[in-house]
Amino acid sequence: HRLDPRMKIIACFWYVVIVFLANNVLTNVLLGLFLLFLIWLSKVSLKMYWQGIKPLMWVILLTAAVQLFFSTGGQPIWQWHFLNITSLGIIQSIYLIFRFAFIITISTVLTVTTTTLQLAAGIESLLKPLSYLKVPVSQLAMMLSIALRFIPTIMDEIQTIMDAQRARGMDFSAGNLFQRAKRLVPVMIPLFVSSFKRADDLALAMEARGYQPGAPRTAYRQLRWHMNDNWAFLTYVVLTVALIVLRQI
Amino acid sequence: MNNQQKGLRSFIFAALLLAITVVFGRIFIIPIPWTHGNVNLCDAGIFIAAMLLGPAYGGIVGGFGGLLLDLISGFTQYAPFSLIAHGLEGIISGWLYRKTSSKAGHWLALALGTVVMVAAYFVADTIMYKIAAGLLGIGTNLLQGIVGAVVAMLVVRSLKQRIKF
Amino acid sequence: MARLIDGLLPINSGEIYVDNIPVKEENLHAIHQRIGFVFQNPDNQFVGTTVADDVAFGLENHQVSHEDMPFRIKQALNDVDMVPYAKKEPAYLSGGQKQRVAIAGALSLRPKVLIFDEATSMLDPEGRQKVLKLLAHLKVKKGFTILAISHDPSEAVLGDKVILLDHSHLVAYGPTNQIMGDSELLMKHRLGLPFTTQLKEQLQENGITVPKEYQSEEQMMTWLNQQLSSK
Amino acid sequence: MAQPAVVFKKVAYTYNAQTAFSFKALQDISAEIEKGSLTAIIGHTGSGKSTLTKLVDGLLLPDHGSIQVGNFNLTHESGHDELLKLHREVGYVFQFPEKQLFSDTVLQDVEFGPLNLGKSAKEAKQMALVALDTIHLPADLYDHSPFELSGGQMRRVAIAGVLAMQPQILIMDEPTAGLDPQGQTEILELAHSLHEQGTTVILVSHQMDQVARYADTVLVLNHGQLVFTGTPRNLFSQLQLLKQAELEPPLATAFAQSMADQGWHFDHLPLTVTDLGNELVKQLQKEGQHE
Repeated sequence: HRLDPRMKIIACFWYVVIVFLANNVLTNVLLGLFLLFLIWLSKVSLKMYWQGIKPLMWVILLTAAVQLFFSTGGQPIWQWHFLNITSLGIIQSIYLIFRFAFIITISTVLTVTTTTLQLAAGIESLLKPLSYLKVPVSQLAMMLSIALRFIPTIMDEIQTIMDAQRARGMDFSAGNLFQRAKRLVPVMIPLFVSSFKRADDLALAMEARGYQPGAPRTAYRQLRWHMNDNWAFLTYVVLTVALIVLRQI
Repeated sequence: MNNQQKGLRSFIFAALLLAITVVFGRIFIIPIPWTHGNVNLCDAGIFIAAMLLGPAYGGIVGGFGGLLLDLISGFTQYAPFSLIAHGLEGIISGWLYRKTSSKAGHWLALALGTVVMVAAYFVADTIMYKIAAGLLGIGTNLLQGIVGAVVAMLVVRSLKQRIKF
Repeated sequence: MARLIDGLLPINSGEIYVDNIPVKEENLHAIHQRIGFVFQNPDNQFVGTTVADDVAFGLENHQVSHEDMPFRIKQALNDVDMVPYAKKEPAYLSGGQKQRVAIAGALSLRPKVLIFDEATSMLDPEGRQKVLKLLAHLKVKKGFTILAISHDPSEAVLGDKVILLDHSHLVAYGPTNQIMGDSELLMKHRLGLPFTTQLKEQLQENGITVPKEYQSEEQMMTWLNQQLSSK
Repeated sequence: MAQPAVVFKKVAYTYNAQTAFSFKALQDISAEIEKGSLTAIIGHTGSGKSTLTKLVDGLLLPDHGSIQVGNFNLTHESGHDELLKLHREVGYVFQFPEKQLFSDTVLQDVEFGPLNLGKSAKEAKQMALVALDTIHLPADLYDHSPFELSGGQMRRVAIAGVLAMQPQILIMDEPTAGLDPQGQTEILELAHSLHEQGTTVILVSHQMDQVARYADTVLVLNHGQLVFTGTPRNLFSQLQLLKQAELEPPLATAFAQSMADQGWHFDHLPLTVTDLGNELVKQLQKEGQHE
């Protein structure tokens, strides 16, 4: 997947939207095949995708079960008090499982083929039209970029503070949900205090290097829209049209 | 320090809170006994941002924190919904928090922020899947919001004396 | 004081000129361009997500065109010997490497004056040595005016001139060998003594007369050799 | 032979084992740290110093081998409860420890450790007061927010937070980093006096002058391997070994070495300025008497 991150983000959401067009066997098969094609392109093992679905398995099954027992219509097959299973219910819950699987997998395709950095650049670029609504997009983008830059630093910092408090006898894994959450307070306070100091330092350093919020800036990184992106776009148009036609059958 | 410099500092502090919110969502994950689910503390980060920096930055930290968290964790399908759900959470709690100085009022601000977030996810799940999935999400989302609010209140109480704007 | 020079703090009274430009609100952009600032904490001045992006940050602020950037970034990284790291993220760099990137960021804007605000105090000895070597190189080979703030006497002796501040007053200003050899002055202002000055203190206590001005280790050794042979 | 406080037996530790980023931080370390000693652990950045000390406090568990700390025997199977007890025996002062302060007052922060150990409020306060007394903080600051103190004071309060737990073994990871010369001396003198009162002190440092002056034993790590154990005097006479471990000798030693290269004679290389000064005085005066 060597596409422009913008195309990838659009493609991902486009797919999520067209998943709702699927209402019969053919459309589901078509979506499934297309997804398999993308998985093949991504050159990432199927196991990785299964990892994405696994943690949500129980939500999927529970939702499908509710769908199965409570839907009406079609041939009744089994009935007990208010619970009943109908042929339509079975089909609908199978489609529902597919819908979950498709949506989760396409989102995994995006994350495994794109670095966070590219994603952020893509988001920034997709936000650009908002500047016509007087939204300070370039400042938002700067915030996103600083946040991404400091995520690893903050992870390290939390690790160190937690180690230090553990060495002072703190036990982070004891107690119920609320007690455990409260035990994180001695980690959070030093973290916020040092982040505030960090903000102070960074503000000074950025000012010294000529940063003025809202002032025009040039860009070092620029995204390029390639021919491949056009082809991908076209593929999606074809896929969408095919789905609309097939759902009539 | 002049006003412009203070503005820049708040702006960068907000960016760091955004990073913190994402990290909280990734590493402060507490499993809930009796279910297979867990809650994370990203809401604590959002509430703290909303309380310290107000509705605008609260909304940005919430919205983009939720968005980035979903992108990094591989829940891309939720990303646009998180932008709205957590964004509204930050805006509403930040806005109401500034309206009052009473303790009850502050709790109410966070409570309403939580309710809006939970409602937004309910709508999202219902649109994407079925109403059943939406109902299933209410429990964990609500719990996560409440835990986040409690932690945020504790942290902000002592931070207020130390962080001067 | 360094922050006043770069206009990062407002001046209460008096005037400061940098390159004949008065430091005032309306000139700040020009001042920032003429002064490269390197701060103490390597992590709190690294803005970009990668080394190249970080160097680009200043260029973007000063609206250098997109086409000119790659060359200027490469040149600046070359000056600090960090070209192979251009695509690295800061999490993979040591403190000393981050400081060198900060210096590259300053150099890319082609400043006249470089200010180092305790830029080595958080580094390990290896990183510190590299930064100090680079500093000397920039002064001698590239002709920069360098202002280095430090509380480490072993760094203070590297300069040509020393300004000694205590409790916001200027207490001494003069050539390095005069100030850094004056153990009385340094002790009075709660500063550590450079190594050779410490050694001379030790000798003096034992009744050996020593010259008053500061000597580098080499000078001291020559002097000791003379002492020995003259006896 | 005094009883050892810590014994490493064939210890190995790898970060991120089984991933692409795995990194062997320590390999096959066997060593003893004597009870009541002031032992310095030195090595260039990334040599495994901090990993070694984290193992002593059970913050990391070894992949292979075992570490005996007092009555505890730590292996990769050591349990959670055992580690909680270990934290009572071992105090760990992290680098920039002032970054872990969080309470509203100095006293509360220092009480945090004892309270975690299950002490009563009264006992905890007593322990905190003793620790604060050790670090010579003026008593009128006890009720202040720790964030109002100077950098050096904050550092000392954070150290008091560890001392309040009355550890048998105290680990200090570069405790002087970022302090001015005066603050550095204060901290080192504190470490020295604790050592004299019988605490085993483990000092991680990259400042050789400190090591030469304060430590009685040195462990040198290089790329995760132990390359030297012995006295500072012994270590700093082996310039070749230092160079291999990418370490600089103390200033006085280096200075004396270059003088020796120019024909001066030293019976053994001096470690501190005082040593060197005395030696030079002796030689200069001796030469004088010959005339």
